[in-house]
Amino acid sequence: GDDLARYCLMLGDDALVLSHRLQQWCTRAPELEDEVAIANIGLDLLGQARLLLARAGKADGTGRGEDHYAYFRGEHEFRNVRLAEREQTDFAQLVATMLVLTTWRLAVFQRLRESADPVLAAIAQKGVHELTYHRDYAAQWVVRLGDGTETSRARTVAAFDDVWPLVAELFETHDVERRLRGVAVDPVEVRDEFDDVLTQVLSAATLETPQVRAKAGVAGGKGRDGRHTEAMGYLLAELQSVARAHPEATW
Amino acid sequence: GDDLARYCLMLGDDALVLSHRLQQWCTRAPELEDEVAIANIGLDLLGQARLLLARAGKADGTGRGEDHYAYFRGEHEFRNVRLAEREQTDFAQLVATMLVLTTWRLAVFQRLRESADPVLAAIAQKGVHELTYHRDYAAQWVVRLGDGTETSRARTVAAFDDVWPLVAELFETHDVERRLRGVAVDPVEVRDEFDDVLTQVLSAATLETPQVRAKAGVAGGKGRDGRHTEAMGYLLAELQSVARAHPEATW
Amino acid sequence: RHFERYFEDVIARDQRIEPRDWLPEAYRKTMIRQIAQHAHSEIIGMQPEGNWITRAPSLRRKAILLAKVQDEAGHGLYLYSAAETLGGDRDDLTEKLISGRQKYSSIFNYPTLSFADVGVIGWLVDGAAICNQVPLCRSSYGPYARAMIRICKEESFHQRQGYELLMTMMTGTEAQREMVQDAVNRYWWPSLMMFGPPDDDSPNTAQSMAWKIKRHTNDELRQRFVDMTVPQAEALGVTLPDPDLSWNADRGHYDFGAIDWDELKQVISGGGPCNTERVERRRAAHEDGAWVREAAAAHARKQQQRKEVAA
Amino acid sequence: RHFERYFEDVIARDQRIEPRDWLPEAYRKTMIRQIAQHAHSEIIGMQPEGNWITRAPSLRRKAILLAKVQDEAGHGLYLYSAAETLGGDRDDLTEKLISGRQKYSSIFNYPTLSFADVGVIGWLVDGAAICNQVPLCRSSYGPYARAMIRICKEESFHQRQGYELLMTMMTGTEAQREMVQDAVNRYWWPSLMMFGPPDDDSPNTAQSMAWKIKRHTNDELRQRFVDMTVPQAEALGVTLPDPDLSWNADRGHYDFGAIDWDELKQVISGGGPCNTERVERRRAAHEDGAWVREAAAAHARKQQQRKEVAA
Repeated sequence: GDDLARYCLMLGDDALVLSHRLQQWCTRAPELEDEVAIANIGLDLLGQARLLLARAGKADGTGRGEDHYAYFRGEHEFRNVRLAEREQTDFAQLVATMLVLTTWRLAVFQRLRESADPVLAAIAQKGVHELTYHRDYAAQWVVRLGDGTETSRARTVAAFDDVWPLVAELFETHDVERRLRGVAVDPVEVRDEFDDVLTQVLSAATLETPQVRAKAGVAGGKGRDGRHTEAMGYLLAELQSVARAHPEATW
Repeated sequence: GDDLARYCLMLGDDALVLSHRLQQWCTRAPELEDEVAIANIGLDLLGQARLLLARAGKADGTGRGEDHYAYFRGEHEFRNVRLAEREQTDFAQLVATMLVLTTWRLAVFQRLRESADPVLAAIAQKGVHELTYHRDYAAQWVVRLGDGTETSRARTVAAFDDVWPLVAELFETHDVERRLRGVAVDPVEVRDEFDDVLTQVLSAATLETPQVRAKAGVAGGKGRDGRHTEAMGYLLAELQSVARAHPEATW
Repeated sequence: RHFERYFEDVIARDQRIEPRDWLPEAYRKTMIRQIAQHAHSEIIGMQPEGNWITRAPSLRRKAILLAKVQDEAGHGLYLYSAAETLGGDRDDLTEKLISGRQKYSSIFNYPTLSFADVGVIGWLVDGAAICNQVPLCRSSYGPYARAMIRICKEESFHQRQGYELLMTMMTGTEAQREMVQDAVNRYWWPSLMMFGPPDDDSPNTAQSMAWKIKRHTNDELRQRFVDMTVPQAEALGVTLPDPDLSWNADRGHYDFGAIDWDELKQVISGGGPCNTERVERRRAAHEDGAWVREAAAAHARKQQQRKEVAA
Repeated sequence: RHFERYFEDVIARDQRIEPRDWLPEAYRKTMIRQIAQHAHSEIIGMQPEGNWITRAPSLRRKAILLAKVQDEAGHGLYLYSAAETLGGDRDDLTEKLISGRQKYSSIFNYPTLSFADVGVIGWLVDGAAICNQVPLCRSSYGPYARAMIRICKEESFHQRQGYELLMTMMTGTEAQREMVQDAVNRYWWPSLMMFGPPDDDSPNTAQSMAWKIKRHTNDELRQRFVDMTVPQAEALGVTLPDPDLSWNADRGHYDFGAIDWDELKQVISGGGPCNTERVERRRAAHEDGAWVREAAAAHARKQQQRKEVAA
């Protein structure tokens, strides 16, 4: 049904858009090992996105392929949370964003393995292994940076202050999730687990949980409703530029 | 004819693309007065581009409007010199690029007032006044920055070193210019004038003419042949994103 | 005493206070703050629209938009100059903006999410601004009043351009019409909030009206805006997102639904969708430009010294 | 003497020198430089292709490209490790790269101007690299030879993927076919230059062949590449931009036109279209990452101290 398709787009767009941000780090990482790791994580997320977007095309009955959703939707049709689309201006922001998003996504996927939709359950099953690695990679860096030098600590504190206003959005139950009981995971349920992991990692990093207010949505909507930040339009302009310039082409 | 159209695209694309780079400075200038000045110069150049692209659509017999050329050409069809498309990473690079390009363009436009093509002559007539102001604005800043603080001097030296490898390209006569004798201006003719102005400004700025080698083209082609730098694709992705997403729309 | 009587007299006779005139300290402070916040709003207001300059989908619209944003920078300049006539210092005021000690219009803390927003900002946001500002052309402080006359003239022009863009888009593709409707949905309520809190929750209104800095209450101006805008929306073919909106023949005005003042408070106090980004951009431009301003000052000093040596 | 004889013996019998073995200083230096330049080429080579990851026009192609660029980072890592077995230091080698004291393959100083370049780099550039590298799998230095075996295997895979992309594009739209032809026009001659200067102008070849670091001359490898590639171009339906290209039945090889060695010299000596940008990007990544590497080192020290205190 349409709700299932919409739910697949939510989870798929999160992965597609975060993967895009990781792709932008290519040839810019602090060490070659991180070059490899970031590309690897970007690739895993891209793989998750492809499966989920393809599933959306089945679920909504149109049979449209993954590329339709990635390249020919407008900004307001993308359903990712706003945190996924943020530009990461330094490595601390990158790992802070990754820690938050992968911890959240891992907790959701763990539950999603029990989804009544067998395709979603299988995607989640595969994703859990990947996300465990992603989360650990991010967590290790957060600890190193937080408990590293004065500079790295200051940057990491700033990064979490910057990321935090978009955290509340991750745990707001969307109507689609409410209606898909048994198929979708209600993100409210994973908040405690998320808080536990974050507290543990931040404490190992000798950091505190940021005390900053949540960022409001627009006209009652946030990322899940297609209401994004101003960064999103530029991201899509880049992502879609070649595909849109050659709408008749096959690749 | 096609040569005239091509020539209009050369001059038009230079203006369109440099204007885009100036537009990207909007809300980022060091002072409000510069905010106004940079927008003003961007607007003048945009105006020149519009006239020239419209003229191209008449000259090639297709009757296509300015927007066709701006929004629906591929990168290899743009004819601007590569210097116009460079990203300006600081204010010193901005004013160095502007000084070089506007000094060159002003010298070309002064001669173009005598063009056998009355439309080009009229565009040049109007443009000369604008470009005189643009050049003076850039020159004043180059002098202030070169003869300012140690930091500003170092940045200005670096900026000219960065810009200079793309200067030789400005004075290479293109086949189209060769064939359009009496209509087009052969840029070789303005090299001395350019050198005089630059020497004068750089000397007032207590700077030397950079000694760096010219940047090669690709497979014998440069900007005028549609062979650009890697920055160009991103610039066009942004410039064309909305128009390409709505090819049927009118604005 | 004499000066004070003169000041009160000028105010009473609806004439203008000029920079050379004596004025009460409280008036001066209020006036500087009001003008500065207005200037800040022009400068911050460049960002949401400036966001679309490089992507404007026709060269004509690009030129219109770039010119408009340039005008806003110009308005900021006049207004900072007006504040300077009262002893305000531009650097100090900029510092207050980027440290969050002075505000700007909250409307600019909303993002622009499609090119239709450019039109809607012209139509609704500039429209509301004009309602607020026309009375300021009769402000008791001369330089401010004169700046406002020029600004209002330019803003009317911008408003017509915005409306014209929307008209064009509404006769375009289905996707374009949806973009316009979506932009209206997002900007309608924030536009109504531009008139400030309701009169019964607006503590400064009385003093401002006494000094003739302000001439109408927030609710009066808001009503005027609604009455003006509803027919324009009908002509455009868009639906204003308020089911309670309806003509009230008794009052001779449109009734409209309850405004979510909590949202306004959240946005004003920093939790809006773009507050951080707006101030951050302005701070970055200011800080990234520091070496340029220092270079200009250093060069001016050198020139001065050379002149003195030569003399 | 004894060690030297052993070394010469190993070389003569086509066996492999291992890190524990004695080796002449000149061999060590040559080998470190060769391996490092190869590593640098892998790392710099990420840039032209990496340029299209975010814009790849299908998700499948995006995944293939991202995986390929990741493989190149991996190749860089193995190769720097191989250099380390000879006493090379990664930081020192990176420093030599970004200061311009060590080179990388000149082919990466050309820009990628359309998505077809991704395919053409796979087909021609990886193809030429494989011709150069297959013999290196029998290099006399063990760790390098083993790294090359793995790298060649992956590069063959990349080459096939590149060719497959071009095949798909050639059966697509007219614009796609033009993109492919244009990319071939730009990359054909630089690919031929990848084999280095002609044999009569290649001073190091003799020593490298004696040490079995190198097994074929530049011109031999170049000819092999041309012979292999011409039929592939025909199958693809593209024209190689060389009017002199033709089958020579006497030689049993394709003849081809004169290479513009001046262009190669210009590019090698820094005047190529992207030399500055490539090194600058690598430098920026290295310098921007300094605080991160320092943080990791500081954290490791703290952990070590904590362990010692606990012990």
